[in-house]
Amino acid sequence: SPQDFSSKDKPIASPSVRRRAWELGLDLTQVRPSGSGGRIMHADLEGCAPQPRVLAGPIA
Amino acid sequence: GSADLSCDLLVLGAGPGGYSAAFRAADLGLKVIVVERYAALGGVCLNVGCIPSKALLHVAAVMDEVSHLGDLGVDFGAPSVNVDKLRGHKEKVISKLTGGLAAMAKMRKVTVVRGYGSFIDAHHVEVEETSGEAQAKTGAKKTIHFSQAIIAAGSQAVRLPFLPQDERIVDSTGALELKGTPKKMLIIGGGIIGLEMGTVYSTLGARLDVVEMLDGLMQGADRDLVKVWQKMNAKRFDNIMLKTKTVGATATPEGIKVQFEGLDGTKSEGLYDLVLQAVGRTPNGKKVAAEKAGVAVTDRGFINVDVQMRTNVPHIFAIGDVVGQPMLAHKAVHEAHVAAEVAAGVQLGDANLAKSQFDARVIPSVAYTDPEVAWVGLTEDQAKAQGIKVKKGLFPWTASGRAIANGRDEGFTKLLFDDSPEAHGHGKILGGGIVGTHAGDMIGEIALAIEMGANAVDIGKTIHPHPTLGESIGMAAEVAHGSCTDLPPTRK
Amino acid sequence: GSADLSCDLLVLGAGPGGYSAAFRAADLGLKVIVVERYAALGGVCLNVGCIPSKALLHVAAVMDEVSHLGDLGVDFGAPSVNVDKLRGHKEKVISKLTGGLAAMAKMRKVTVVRGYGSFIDAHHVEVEETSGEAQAKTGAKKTIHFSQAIIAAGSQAVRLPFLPQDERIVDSTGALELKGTPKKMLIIGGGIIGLEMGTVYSTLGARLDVVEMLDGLMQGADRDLVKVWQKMNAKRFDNIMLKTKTVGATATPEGIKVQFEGLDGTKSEGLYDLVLQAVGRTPNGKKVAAEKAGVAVTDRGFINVDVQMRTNVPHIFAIGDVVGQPMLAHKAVHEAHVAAEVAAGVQLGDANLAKSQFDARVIPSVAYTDPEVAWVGLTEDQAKAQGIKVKKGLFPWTASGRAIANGRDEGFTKLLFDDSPEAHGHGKILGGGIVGTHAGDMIGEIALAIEMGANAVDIGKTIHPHPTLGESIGMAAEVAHGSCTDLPPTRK
Ligand SMILES: Cc1cc2nc3c(=O)[nH]c(=O)nc-3n(C[C@H](O)[C@H](O)[C@H](O)COP(=O)(O)OP(=O)(O)OC[C@H]3O[C@@H](n4cnc5c(N)ncnc54)[C@H](O)[C@@H]3O)c2cc1C
Ligand SMILES: Cc1cc2nc3c(=O)[nH]c(=O)nc-3n(C[C@H](O)[C@H](O)[C@H](O)COP(=O)(O)OP(=O)(O)OC[C@H]3O[C@@H](n4cnc5c(N)ncnc54)[C@H](O)[C@@H]3O)c2cc1C
Repeated sequence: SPQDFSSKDKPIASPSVRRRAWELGLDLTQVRPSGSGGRIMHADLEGCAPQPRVLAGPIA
Repeated sequence: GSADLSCDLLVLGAGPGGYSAAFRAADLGLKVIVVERYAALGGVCLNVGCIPSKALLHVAAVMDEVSHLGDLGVDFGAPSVNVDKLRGHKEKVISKLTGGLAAMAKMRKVTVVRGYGSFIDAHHVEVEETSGEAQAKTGAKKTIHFSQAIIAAGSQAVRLPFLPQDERIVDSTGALELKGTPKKMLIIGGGIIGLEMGTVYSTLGARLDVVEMLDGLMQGADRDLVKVWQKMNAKRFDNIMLKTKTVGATATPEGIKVQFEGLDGTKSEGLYDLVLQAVGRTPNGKKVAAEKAGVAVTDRGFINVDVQMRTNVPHIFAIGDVVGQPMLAHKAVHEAHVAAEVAAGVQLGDANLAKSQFDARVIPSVAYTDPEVAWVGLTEDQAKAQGIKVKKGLFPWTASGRAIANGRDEGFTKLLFDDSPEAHGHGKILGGGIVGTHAGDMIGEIALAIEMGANAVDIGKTIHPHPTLGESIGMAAEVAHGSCTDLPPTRK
Repeated sequence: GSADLSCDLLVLGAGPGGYSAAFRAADLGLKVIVVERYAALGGVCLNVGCIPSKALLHVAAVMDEVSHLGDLGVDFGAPSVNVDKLRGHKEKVISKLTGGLAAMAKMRKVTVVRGYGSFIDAHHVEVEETSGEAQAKTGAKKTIHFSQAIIAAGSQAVRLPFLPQDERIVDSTGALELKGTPKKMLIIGGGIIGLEMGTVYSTLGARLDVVEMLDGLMQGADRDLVKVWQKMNAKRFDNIMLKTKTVGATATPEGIKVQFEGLDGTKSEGLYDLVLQAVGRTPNGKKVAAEKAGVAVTDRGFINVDVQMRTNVPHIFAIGDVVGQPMLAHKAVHEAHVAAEVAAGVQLGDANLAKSQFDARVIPSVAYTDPEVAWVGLTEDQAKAQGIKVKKGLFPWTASGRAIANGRDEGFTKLLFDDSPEAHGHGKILGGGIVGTHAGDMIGEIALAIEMGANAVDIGKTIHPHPTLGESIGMAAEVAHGSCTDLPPTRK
């Protein structure tokens, strides 16, 4: 199932930040969050270097 | 070989997955053909699923509501129910929506080819033309060439092999035909679909039995949510048979005789005017000759995909019920958009679109029973099973002014926050559930909170209007945070 | 001087503001006394406001719903309405809630002193004991010493001076008493309170006139939202008199004769069985002898406060209707928590608590009419007036499967996103509105989205369950983003 119940281990980032990160080829675990509660904000993505990133495996 | 038609993107199946993918791809500039065996677009959801069931459930909910209104000073007598007219209402709702889909397909210049589609190879589908209300084949055939394809063939109800062929034994599609109102109805399978249909028939006058192999109804939801539903609905049921298998059935003039066997070996029997099989749905993956295109299909008929909804053949995608659980329309639609975007991105050379992926953290579930039961993300049962430490905020609707004003204070709203040491007491929300009227309309806020990574302060400090049922979400967050003043103080 | 009682925190008034502040402060460890002139806690909201109005509106909504159910095949005859029983239901709802408040005050060891409170100086309040159903003074007096105080004295209905004293002329409190069902009712003032009460009386059989000085009903909400409500409710009204003043009235045996004058000078007259004055509420700031404590009160009776809810006298706070618009219970509660936290922080030396401040971005508004109208944050009218560039996403419920299934597709959901150049097309949500059934239960999601700084992708990519009315929020975001596939394509 694509539901991600274990997301507690994931960086805190909204859908649009996540989307922008993958467009930029960024790994969110490598981005330093500036938002309250450790949230990664759009501005945090600026100037980050893209990392080689693998798409996750099969989800279904 | 030569093809009769050609397109950038072929979409096989016009359910919520298929039409959403086709429309999105067309909007992005692709030439799209949709192949659908039935006359109406919309698939299971619009024609024999989500929509007709809710049209009937709404009427049932109002009827149930009215039956309590006498206590409040407004006395309606017993209603006269015209089942034909009720069925007509349901049909009107469906055709309004399917008519809308057909019109929108036209506006988008999406070509709809009516017929049964099967892959011939990795770039061709053969369509056996169908006509009429169902899927009768005319004998005519067409070949369509595609650059990319999306398989959105959906699923169908599982049929128990030992049940006899009899018009008093139906699946959800048969039940939605609403041929009459049975006195005594058996629901095989205590999942959402069976319980929704049971609600409708029981409000129309049927007494219900339900038989379920597992140890509780409405699996997937936390037991505390289900308990509230069950208490409110106990009066509909004569027997709730848990941990029990249906082992045989015979059609007799008096009714369908059904045999049960408990996991503990006890045997029993019942006689029913209507038997609804609602034991699950099976994907249609094996019915499209996917192997001819090189697409792998699992033994159970599912098609595996990656986060971009690609099958093992990179230019062929699959979405919706055919790719796996949860089999829900809103999952299909979101997957559809991803597949369409990736396909368009590849075809049009748009790198950002081509990177699209399905990345929602959570997919909400709703049982549109009365009360509704809705949940999203982590459940308490899962937290326990997975050893995830959570802080719970639970707001009982007995303290909700609106629920009391509505005479419906049986519900509650519950939120679960990350309580791991790393969260330092500010953990973000991981899941939530609501049981009560309008639960399904409000669970979206909890889904948004999860996607945004909100914590209890974020939600609790968001001002929700008073007096609403929706404010129970803010209150539940305050409970987790320890700042709720609409409940008794927590013991220190 | 010597005092009969002493406390850390005195709260003057036990409405939503007062009791929430008292409870929060007690939970944080303060010794709290609440002074309230009436027997029941809960203030306007619970006793003669939010709650009783919604208890009646709910019954009205079900009655209206039932009147359409015949078209769907379920025919209830006309109901027999027992107004005494209906009033009894409303009373039961109120006492359930006020009883709960009294119990919770006890559990928290909050002392409730019944009586009319006035400041004597900056650390003392004198309470003239009251008794009975209303606020009759017994003559007994008590003096209470406090370290800090919160003024939560609320507001009361404005009374038009030229209206005669007659029991057929009422304010909202009188209308909620539901003494009978008039044939012909006038509502003076086309705001939410008047229109809610009008809805109840019209469903019970009254024909309505409404007179409003401004150029539209339900001021504050965008006109497109109001238009939908107005179209659905046109049948309730004989006359909607806009830009019109009520200039006089005389009580006659046949009814109340009321004179109107349009802004253009045209004069007219009407005869009514019941006249509801709903022209606004005025704060009770001038009635607590605040000046004796050194607290400044404006000419109109408001008490100005800072973001920590402090008046000009730093140890005296004010919250709720008495501090300003919007006069809404949920605003009062959130302000109450801030004041209580600051007071407790100061008293207990907790620096973090003492820093608490009211910093919600938005406060939602809801008209609990049928359909409901709800809005939060920036409106389109405001955006236009202030020159703020917004991108609008509007999802009409004619495309919502659930709304159609419910037979209620008149509504729509609209979101406004920042479209300034600096937003680079990813602007945050600034506001939103919903008109339709359950609107009030769903507007909280939009408030949360605004507080979290969500943009159209955040909301649109959050999976909302299908088929719900709530998914219209996700769809509206998709419309703004250009990715909605449940509507016709946007022309390019
Ligand atoms: C009674 C009932 C109630 C439900 N209620 C809800 C609900 O409230 N909410 C919710 O989210 N989900 C609900 N569901 C589930 C929902 O209907 C499905 O998840 C959804 O329809 C899946 O969409 P899909 O596009 O994957 O497939 P489907 O809707 O199954 O559509 C597949 C389409 O493909 C066509 N097709 C298949 N094979 C071929 C072929 N070879 N050639 C041509 N055409 C083909 C089919 O005719 C069909 O139109 C309900 C289901 C049922 C049965
Ligand atoms: C008909 C109607 C419907 C409404 N519906 C809604 C709604 O749906 N949603 C919403 O958010 N708001 C609604 N409101 C507004 C809402 O009731 C007020 O915003 C809310 O009650 C304000 O709370 P408060 O604590 O500031 O003051 P109040 O509720 O006015 O409470 C003030 C309390 O202080 C007491 N008091 C005042 N002076 C003294 C004194 N000197 N000594 C002792 N006691 C004193 C009063 O008796 C009262 O109990 C409605 C109002 C009306 C009239």
